[in-house]
This record gives sequence, structure tokens and C-alpha cells, in this order.
Amino acid sequence: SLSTQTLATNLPPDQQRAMLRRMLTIRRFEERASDDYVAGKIYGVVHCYIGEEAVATGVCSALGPGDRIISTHRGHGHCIAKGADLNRMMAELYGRQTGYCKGKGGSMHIADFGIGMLGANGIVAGGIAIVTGAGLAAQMEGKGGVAVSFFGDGASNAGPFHECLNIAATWKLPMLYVCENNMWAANTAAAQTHALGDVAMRAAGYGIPGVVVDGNDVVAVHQAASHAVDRARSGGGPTLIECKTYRWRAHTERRGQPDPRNQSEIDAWVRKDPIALLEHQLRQQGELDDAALKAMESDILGILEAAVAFAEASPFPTPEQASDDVFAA
Amino acid sequence: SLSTQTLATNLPPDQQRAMLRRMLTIRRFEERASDDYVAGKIYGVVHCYIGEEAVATGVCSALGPGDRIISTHRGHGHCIAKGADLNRMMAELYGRQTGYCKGKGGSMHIADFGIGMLGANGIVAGGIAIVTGAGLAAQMEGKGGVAVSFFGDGASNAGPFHECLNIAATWKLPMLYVCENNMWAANTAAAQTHALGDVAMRAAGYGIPGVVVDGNDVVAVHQAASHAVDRARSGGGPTLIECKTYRWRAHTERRGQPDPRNQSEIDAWVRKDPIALLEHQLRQQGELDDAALKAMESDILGILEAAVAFAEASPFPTPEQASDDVFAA
Amino acid sequence: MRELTYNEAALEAIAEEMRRDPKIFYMSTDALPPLLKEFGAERVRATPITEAALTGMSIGAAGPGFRPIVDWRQVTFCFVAMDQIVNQAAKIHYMFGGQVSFPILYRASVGGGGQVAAQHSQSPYSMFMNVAGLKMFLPSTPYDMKGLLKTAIRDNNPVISFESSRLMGRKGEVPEGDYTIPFGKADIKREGSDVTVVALAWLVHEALAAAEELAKEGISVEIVDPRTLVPLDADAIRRSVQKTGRLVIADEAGPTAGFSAEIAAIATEDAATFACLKGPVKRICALQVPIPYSPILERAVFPDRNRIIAGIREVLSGAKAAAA
Amino acid sequence: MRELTYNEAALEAIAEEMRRDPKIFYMSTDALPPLLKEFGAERVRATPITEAALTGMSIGAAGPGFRPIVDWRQVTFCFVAMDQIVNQAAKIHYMFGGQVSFPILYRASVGGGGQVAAQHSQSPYSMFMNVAGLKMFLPSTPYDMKGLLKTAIRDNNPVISFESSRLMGRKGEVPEGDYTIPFGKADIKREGSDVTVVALAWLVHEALAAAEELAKEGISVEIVDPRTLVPLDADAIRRSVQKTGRLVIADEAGPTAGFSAEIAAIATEDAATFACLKGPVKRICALQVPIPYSPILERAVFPDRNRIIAGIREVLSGAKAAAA
Ligand SMILES: Cc1ncc(C[n+]2csc(CCOP(=O)(O)OP(=O)(O)O)c2C)c(N)n1
Ligand SMILES: Cc1ncc(C[n+]2csc(CCOP(=O)(O)OP(=O)(O)O)c2C)c(N)n1
Ligand SMILES: [Mg+2]
Ligand SMILES: [Mg+2]
Repeated sequence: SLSTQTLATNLPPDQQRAMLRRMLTIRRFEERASDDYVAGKIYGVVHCYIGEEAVATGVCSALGPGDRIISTHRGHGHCIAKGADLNRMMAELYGRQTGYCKGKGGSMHIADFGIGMLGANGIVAGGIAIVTGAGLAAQMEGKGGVAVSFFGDGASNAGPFHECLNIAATWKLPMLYVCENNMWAANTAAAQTHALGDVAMRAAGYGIPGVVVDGNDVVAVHQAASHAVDRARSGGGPTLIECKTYRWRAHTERRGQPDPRNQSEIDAWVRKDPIALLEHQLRQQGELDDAALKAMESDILGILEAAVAFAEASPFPTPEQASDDVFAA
Repeated sequence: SLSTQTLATNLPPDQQRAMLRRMLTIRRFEERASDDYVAGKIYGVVHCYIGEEAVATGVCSALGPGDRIISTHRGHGHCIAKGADLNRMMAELYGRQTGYCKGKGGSMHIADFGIGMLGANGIVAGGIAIVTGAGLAAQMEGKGGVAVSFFGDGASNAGPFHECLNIAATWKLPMLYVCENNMWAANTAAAQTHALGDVAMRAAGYGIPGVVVDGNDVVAVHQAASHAVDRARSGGGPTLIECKTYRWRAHTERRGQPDPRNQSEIDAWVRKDPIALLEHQLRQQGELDDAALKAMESDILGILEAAVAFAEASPFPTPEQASDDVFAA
Repeated sequence: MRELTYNEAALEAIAEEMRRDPKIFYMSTDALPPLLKEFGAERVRATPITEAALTGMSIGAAGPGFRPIVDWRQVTFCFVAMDQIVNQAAKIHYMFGGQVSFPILYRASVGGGGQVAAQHSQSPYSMFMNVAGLKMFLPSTPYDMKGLLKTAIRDNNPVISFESSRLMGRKGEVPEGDYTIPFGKADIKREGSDVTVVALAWLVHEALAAAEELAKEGISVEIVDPRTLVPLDADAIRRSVQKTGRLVIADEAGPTAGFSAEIAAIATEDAATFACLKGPVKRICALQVPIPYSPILERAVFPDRNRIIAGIREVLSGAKAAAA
Repeated sequence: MRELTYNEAALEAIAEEMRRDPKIFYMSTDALPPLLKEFGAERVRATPITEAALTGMSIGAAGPGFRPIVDWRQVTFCFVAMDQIVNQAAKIHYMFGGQVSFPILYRASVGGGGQVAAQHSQSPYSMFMNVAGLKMFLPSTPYDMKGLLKTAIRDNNPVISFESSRLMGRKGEVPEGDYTIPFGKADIKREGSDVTVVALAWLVHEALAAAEELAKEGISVEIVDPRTLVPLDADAIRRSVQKTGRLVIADEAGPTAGFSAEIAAIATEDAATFACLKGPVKRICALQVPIPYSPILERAVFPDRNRIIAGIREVLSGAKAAAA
């Protein structure tokens, strides 16, 4: 859109290219993870973020290293956007000792507290209160840090969302509540479970801003997040940002599961590919050409090959290690 | 207020006198219960509704016998307003076999499913989902019944309130959500725990009406409830009604507990006595005189004496009965 | 006889009961396609992801005469509803002096083995056993599943159907049409004389495999499947132990304050049973840790036929030691 | 030595720790006046009635280095937070491979006796024992309370302090200043030789009264107070039973899959202990029912010194019977 075009031109091309790279990395990482899952090298369950890359990328590009986020069951994108190490991510998916969780967590539980990524979470809305505690910690630390809760449209109907929005608003916690409204919760349409189409409307009940953003427009997401971050850092309290987006793939990568969504809906959203949109914008600004894109692509694929190699070369945990880490020393 | 004066005159004097009688009955019942609690004849914990009688009375006078309500830990008023038997109520407080719960429940758990009173509840916000299920039942029964959730300002910050408002709005359940905002949750001021002063603002997030009413004006409460009931019966879905009111007494009747509220705040609300207000309105209409009031008073006291006599004459449960009623046949 | 999977048996029981009784309706965060297709969206409701609200709503719909089924799906999702389960559903009948009944079925899959890590690999039924006022069962076969589910749906109390995720696809003989299995009746899945193994769900099958193995050495294993956890058939368990004199308990859950501890207690607090015990009881359970993701770790945590065999050998040798 | 009540001992421990470590802060639905007065509203926070949110927030504040205390107040109020307790607090350290620690103290009063009926008279610690990843304790004296609370606050894991509502006003000697009591160490509250009584909290005192009574008849009772439930001092319990040969377990909670079952199991699954057992174990617990309101009913539900005495007589006679 033209408006975003203008927005985009406000961002330095390097930053735009960095965002493109992040989004491409997320997508290629998950394409590989999905293949390796089907190949039996990755276990359990894998939820892909493909189609929603602009949300995590746009929000996290508005954060500093000292800021903290929490993720959902669909967590790869948030990890990568916050700067997680791809080797340790892949090694975790492969169930190896060198993984972020030493093979104890898997796809649904990747965390890296060192970079302020407080973890993926297998319970819908389960992370919202945890990261609100990180927002309280940031406020008490007094260093201007903020905390970001990513959650889905489905999670927005759960009690913790309401409880935490009220606490954050009352205590003016430096928080962003980022709803990834991909219109579906597993196999149930948001339209069936939400009284209103816009989750952002809930903000009014707590006297905080509620913003609706095109979640496939990384620049628009970045701008909305930047404003909310400024507000939070300056003691203005929390903001609810609803990003309208869509999940391209089935709820999980397990093959042969039912997917009630109709193809035309999926196709329409694939045409709104967030990566293609930014690519197009960069080309229009004369800041990206085929060569540069090709280089970026192959660079990313190389890094992912290396991550897989790292994972495959890493040892599995030993049976004895099942008894480690129940309690901290 | 004049506006209510006009409202009042829309109601038949008999109905206004019936409301006065209800409110007086609640107050005298609790004054007696409190005395008997201090005297050691009533056990455990007792929460008094005194000062808030107009809420339960105004709402329940807009309901039919087939409609269902749920209460809170502060339940005597809701029971009496829905038409509970004072003998069985008092016998329950006295812990007798003839009590509503055979002595198993006490003050926090009086219920009478026969009259659509689904119970007091000791867990804050614990009843909201239960009565929302009764709203679903009413919708499925298709007989035009409605269900009413009474809850406090404190409960309005808890997850179930949010979850149920969304479900009721989405399914257009025939529900009234009646928030008794008495400005305090135990010893914590609502101002400390609510982002906004009006709980009714939360309704906007679900696209349902949110109404603020003077909770000490029984006629105003009745009118607001009547509109919401009409809406619910005709398939319009739920309404959130916030009644501004105040608890005259400490959080519980246990003596010597701290009460951080300052006396001037209490006094100001005592001057807004809901019973005195309706009495005044009836007198202005020429529908109540000293004699009628005196008769009503002594009639109520006589009924309460009889209730206490019934309770005291009733047997305590036997130890063996502790093992009854765990499961239904 | 016709065979169904454990999961198909459950769906058949529910569908048959829903045909029989129009007061039954079903709530879950995704509607099960076969039920939705047959009974429609009014009776088979896809809901917001609010297990707490659904659990409470089932109580408020049951009081006035409906018979709700709430499918929590994986048991881990019911912890958000724990207040409604422990403080409301379990207590409301007693607390209100039994004035009305609350016929509700809650469904929850339990167990691990799918490398879905700690949050999605849980067997917490013992936590619910500890709460007075809830009935619950955990079937090991499609046959038991259908018969117990029908009993549960007709019961006038809140009942939890724990269902083993490991067994969902497992086939077994299931009669067409109506039959029920009473609560509180254990099933002897295999008769034996040397040692009693009390096992649940998937471990019943592991125990059967262990028994086959040991039979080759002339060790005769009796396998008792309690099927219902509350009410629990203590008599059947005690009878078996009185016969064999030895007790092994096999459970996919961790041991601490668990089902396995309860079985050890009901055997050893009973004078007649204690008098027959030839050696210490043995619990074969998961390690008392959250369940890890990586397959090697996960296998190390869960009990299986080999650990059951080792446990049986231990109690037998222990007994010998004592005899010697 | 100076005497404090059980409740005062708790407050003193918390205040001393908060003075020592500025990273400690306190959240609860009402602020405790003495703590609020000394430490102010930033460190002693009155919150909305959202135990689930508080419990989750404590995890998110602990990860980055704070040491939160969340006072659930009555244990019944923590069931709304069960997902955050079971799925998050208990598992997060393990699930994330131990990359950071989560030092959190949760406080919860337990028990009955106040005629506050089913929802407000609960002793569900066994449910939490069944969950891997949580430490917990339940003191019986003001001295133990102060020492265990300090250990808990300094522990780098989620720890639940269960506190007996019956004992809140009970006085006992408490040293001024700093001391700690290690987790996993039982305390022999009375030495004896004929029978071991493993008891918790209020029932430690009932057991002491029972022991006094029986001493007059020359029956020597040893009373073991585990104090910490997780980790549990199994060795101390087994040593005592090996010495006395008889085991009675006294708990204010119901028996089913409870603390009492676990104690029976750890005694009877240990070969050396089993070999010393002269008779069946005995559980003296609450009836397995929700707790009723009326005093007569409530008294009928809870165990007390008389039921402990009867239980001890039973195991002693049972033993004789076996011997005869
Ligand atoms: C409390 C709880 N209930 C149910 C589930 C099962 N579940 C996993 S993901 C999911 C859908 C979540 O939808 P949404 O929040 O919109 O996130 P999305 O998958 O669309 O990213 C459900 C129901 C769960 N994980 N937790
Ligand atoms: C989940 C839960 N947490 C805490 C409590 C303790 N408690 C009982 S009443 C109360 C205050 C309730 O305030 P409000 O909802 O405004 O009702 P009010 O007492 O003012 O009528 C609290 C905190 C409880 N009963 N349930
Ligand atoms: Mg979604
Ligand atoms: Mg209030």
C-alpha cells in the first residue's frame, strides 16, 4: 500500500533488508524443520509460523537486547526474531544435548533467557502472566526495559489475558500485548468464538490503547510496535496491538490432520505474503535486486545447513540426564 | 432524585412496597444473623450485604420464578430477594438438618435450586461460569428463561468474568451480569486494582451493553434489570449492569478484624441508605405512612423470630450424616 | 467379534448415548467432526479456549437437568479449570446437601510416549483421586472404554474419563449396541498365582507382555486392572494379593502420592492382606520428573515391560530371601 | 526462650529475609499490614483477585532475578492458578534445560476446624506432591516455621509453604535472628519404641497428646514429623519403623492417594523396613468427603487424638494377633 510505502521509506534500507532477512530466515528454518519432522528427525509436534513472519519480525525489530518477550506453541518465529542461535534451536528440535533445553523441551519449549526470550509455551495463554511478571521486573529494575507478550486470537478469549491487561494497565507496566490474529484457533474459526472481530476492542475496558495493524506488513507492525515501546519506556503503560495475519499451513505439521479452512481463503492470504510485500517495497526503493536477494537466500540456506549439521553432529542426551534439572542448585 | 421519583411512579405502589419489604427483610435477617454469629450460635464466617439490599431486590423483582441466579460469598440478600425460605436459611446458618444444605454448607453455600437460586459461592468469581451454564440451559430449553450472575468489583478482575462475557456475547445467551461495585474487595480498594473506575466499560470489548446504575436506588436497578431481561428474553443476548453501592459493615462479621475504610466514606454511604430512599419515595407518593411501616417492620421481625425458633428447634445433623451426599444416587 | 480402536469405542459410546438422551450435549475447543456431523452445532459445540468456563458451565447446565459432556482433550488443559473441578464440581452436591444432582462427563487424554514434552505428557489422575466428590476411570481396552463411558454418562455425578493417548489407535473386540460396565469393579486381565500386578491402561498391556515372558520360566503372574480409580475395587486387589502374596504396581504416572502409593496402602493396611504378603511391595512407575522431549530421555522416564519383569523378579527374590 | 505464634514466626522470617535481600517482593490479594508498613507498597503489593496471574507473574519476575513471594492465602484460592503451578512453575526449569532458576515462595494456609465448609477447609498438599518439580513443606511449630521459611526463601526453586490454619495462633519458642532448617530432614518430635506415628502439622500435637495418654499404659510412641513433604525424609521414617515395627500415619487430609498413602508405600516397598513390620500399617485421616459446615459434622470428619489412640491400639493388638 502507498501509506506503507511512505512508512517504509522512513526506515533505513539496511534495517528493511535486515527485516527481510529475518523473515526469510524464519520461513526457511520452518520449511526445513517441517521436512525433517516428516523425515522423523524431529519429534513430537511442530507448529509453523509461516505466513506470520512479519509480526515477530516487526515487533522484535522495535526492541532492544534488554527487552523481554514470551512466545506461544508457535514459537520459532519469535525466537529467531529476538536473535536466537539457529544451531541451538535446530539441535533442540533434533533432541540433542546441545539444544537450548538440552533436548528436554523441543519445539514447544525453546527459550533463551540470555537474549530475553522467555520461552515458547504449550499452554494457550499460558505465557501471558509470566511475561507480565517480566514487565513488572522491568518496571522494578528501572532501566527502561519493556516486555512483550505474543499470543493468538484463541488465547485472547482466555482469562489470563483479561487479568493481565487489567494489572498491566493499573500498574502502568511497560508491556506490549501483541495478538497474532490469524483468524483460526486450531480447527475453530475466530468468528465462531469471538463476540467481536477485533480483539483490539478489548483495550477500551482497561483504558489503554488498542491498535489494529496489518500483520503482514512488517513496516506497519514495526511502526506500531515502536510507538507502543516508546509509550511503555516513558511510563505510559501497556498497549494492545492486534496484528491481522494468517497461518499458511495446517495447525501442526503432522500430516493427514483435518484442516477445515477453505483453499480460497488460504490462497488469498498467500497472495498477501509478508515477505513478497517487503521485497517489493525494497525493489521499488531501488534497495534490492535479484542478485542481492539471491545472495541473501543462499546465505540463509547455508546457515541452516550448518545448523542441521551442528544438530546432527551433536550427541543425544544420555538416559541418566533425564533426572537432571528437576531442581536448581 | 427526581428522575427516579418519576421512575418510581411508573411502578405500582404494591410493587414498591414489596421491594421495601424485601430490603427490610434482608437487613433485619442479617442484623439477626450477625448477633447470633457473635453469640456463637452461627459458625464459620458470615458476610453481610447490609447497604447493598437494593441491588438484589431491584434485579430479582425483574425476574420470574423460572429465571435463575447465582450468588457470591455475600449471599443472604440474593437468596431472600429470589424468595428463599427464611426458616431453612436460618436453620442452615444454625447448622441444622432442616437447613437448605442439611448443615453442610452454612452462610457461604446456601442454595435453593427449586426457586432458581443456584447458590452462594465461596470462591470469588467462582459462580460466573456456573450461572453462564444456566444461561446456556435456558437458551436450550427455549422457554424464555434468563440467568443472572451477581458478583463483586473484585470478581470483575478475574478471568472467568472475561471468558464468560465473551461466550455469552458470542452465543447471545440470555444473561445479566450484575456487578455489585461496593468499591472494596475485602481490605483492598477497587481504585487500587482496577484500571478504570467503571467495570461497565468492559462490555464494549464484547459488543454488549454496559450500564452503570445507582445501586442504592432500587427502582433504578429494577428498571435497568427489566430492560436487560427483556433484551435477553427476546434473544438480544447478555447485558452487563454495574451497580454502584457500598458495604456498610466490615468484610466479615468476625469482630476485631481490620477495616481500612475511613469513617467519613462509610457515613456518606449510610446517608444514601437504599431503604430510606425508597421509604422516602413511597411517602412522597402518599403510599406509605408510619403505621404501615411499623406494621411491616413488626411483621418482618415476627417472621424472623419464627425462623430462629424453627432453627433452634431443629436437630443438628448426626455424625454419620457426614458421609452422606458425597455422590448422588 | 467386530474390532474397534480405543478411540472409536469412545466415540461410539458417546454417539449411542446422545441418540438415546437429548439432554446430553458436548463442549470442546474443537468440535469432533463425526459427532458434529450427526448431532449438529447446538449439541456439539466448538467453544473458545476456556476450559475453566466450560467446566463451570457444565455444572450450571447439569443442575437444571442437562447432561453435559466437556471434552478437555489433553488432561494438561484442564489445569486452567482446576478451581471449577476441585472447588465446584467435586463439592457442589455435598455442599448443597444433595438437593440436585450434577450429571457431567469430563474427558481427558493422559500419558506420554509421543515426545510432546512436559506440558503435554501428563498422568495426573492421582491428583483428582485425592479430591473427594469425583468419580473417575481409566480404561485399558476398547471394550472397557465403551462400557465404562456409558456407565459414566448415565451416572448422576461428575465423572472424569481418563483416556490413554498411547492406546487411542489400539484395536480390540467391542460388541455392537448397548452394554455397560459397572464402576468399582476391577477386571482380572490375566490369572496367576505367584505375583499380583496391579496395572493401569497402557501398562496393563506391558504387564501382559511381561507375564508371557515370565510364564516361559514358570512364573505365574496375575494382572488386576482396576479400571475405575474412584470408586476403587479394593476387595479385588486384596483378594489377589492374598492369593499370590506378592504385589507389584505398574503405573505410567510418577510414584509420589500417586495411584501406586494408594494401592500399596490399601494392601498393607488390611490385616488379612498384610498377613499374606511374603515380601515388600514394588512400584514400577515413571521417574518423578517432568516428561522430557528427546526420545532417549523419554524412554528413560517411563516404565515398560522390562522394568515390570525386573520388578517382579525383585519381589520374588526378595520373598525367597525372606524365606531363606 | 522468647515465644511467638506460628503466624508471627512466619512474618518474622519473611521480614528478616526481605531486609536481607532487596530482590524479594510480596504479592497478595490483601497487603499484610505489618509488611506493608515496613517495606512499602512497591515491595508489598495488594493485587487484584487474580491468583493465576500472580502465580505466573512470579515466574516471569523470578527468571530475570527477583525473588517473589506470592501469598495465595487459603490454599483453596490457588486452584484458579493450577495451570501456572503445574504446567509452568513446576516444569519450567526442567523443560528449559535448567538455563535459569526460578526462586519463588508460594504461601497457602491449609486445614479445617473453623466451620468454613468445603471450599475453605482443604488440605490438598498431596496433589502437589504428585507433581514433579515443586518443593513443599508443612511445619507443626513456630520454630520449624521460621527456619523452614528462611530455607524456602533462599532456595532457588518454586517452594510451597503450606501453613496449618489450626496452628496460626499457637505459641512456641523461636530464637531471635537468623537460623535455617534444611529441607528433607524429618524431626523426631518424640522418641519411642513400640510404634511409629508419622504425623503432620496439627496432628503432630494430637499425636503428642495421644502419646502422653498411652505412656500411662506403658505404650511408647515415637512421633516423626517429616516437616518437608518434598523432599521427603524417607530414611528417617524407615529407620523409625525398623525400630518400632509398627506404623500409624496421621494426616488432616483425606487418605486417597494422599501423603498417608505415600508414607505407607515408602515403608512397605523398602525390604529392610518391610522385614521389620510386625503388622499392617494404619492411616488415621479425614474421611474422604468434602468438609461440612456444621460443627458436629466437621468433628466427625477430622482425625484427632482419640482416633490416633484407637489406631495405635489397633496396630498393637493386630501385631499381637499376628504373633499369637
Ligand atoms: C489451555 C489450552 N487449551 C487447549 C490447547 C490446545 N491448543 C493448542 S494450540 C490451540 C489453538 C490456539 O489458537 P491461537 O491462540 O489463535 O494460536 P494459533 O495456533 O492460531 O497461533 C489449541 C486449542 C492448549 N494448548 N491449551
Ligand atoms: C479466588 C479467591 N481469592 C480470594 C478469596 C478471598 N476473598 C473472599 S471475598 C474477597 C473480596 C471479594 O471482593 P468483591 O468481589 O468485590 O466482593 P465483596 O466482598 O465486595 O462483595 C476475597 C479476596 C476468594 N474467596 N477467592
Ligand atoms: Mg489463531
Ligand atoms: Mg466489592
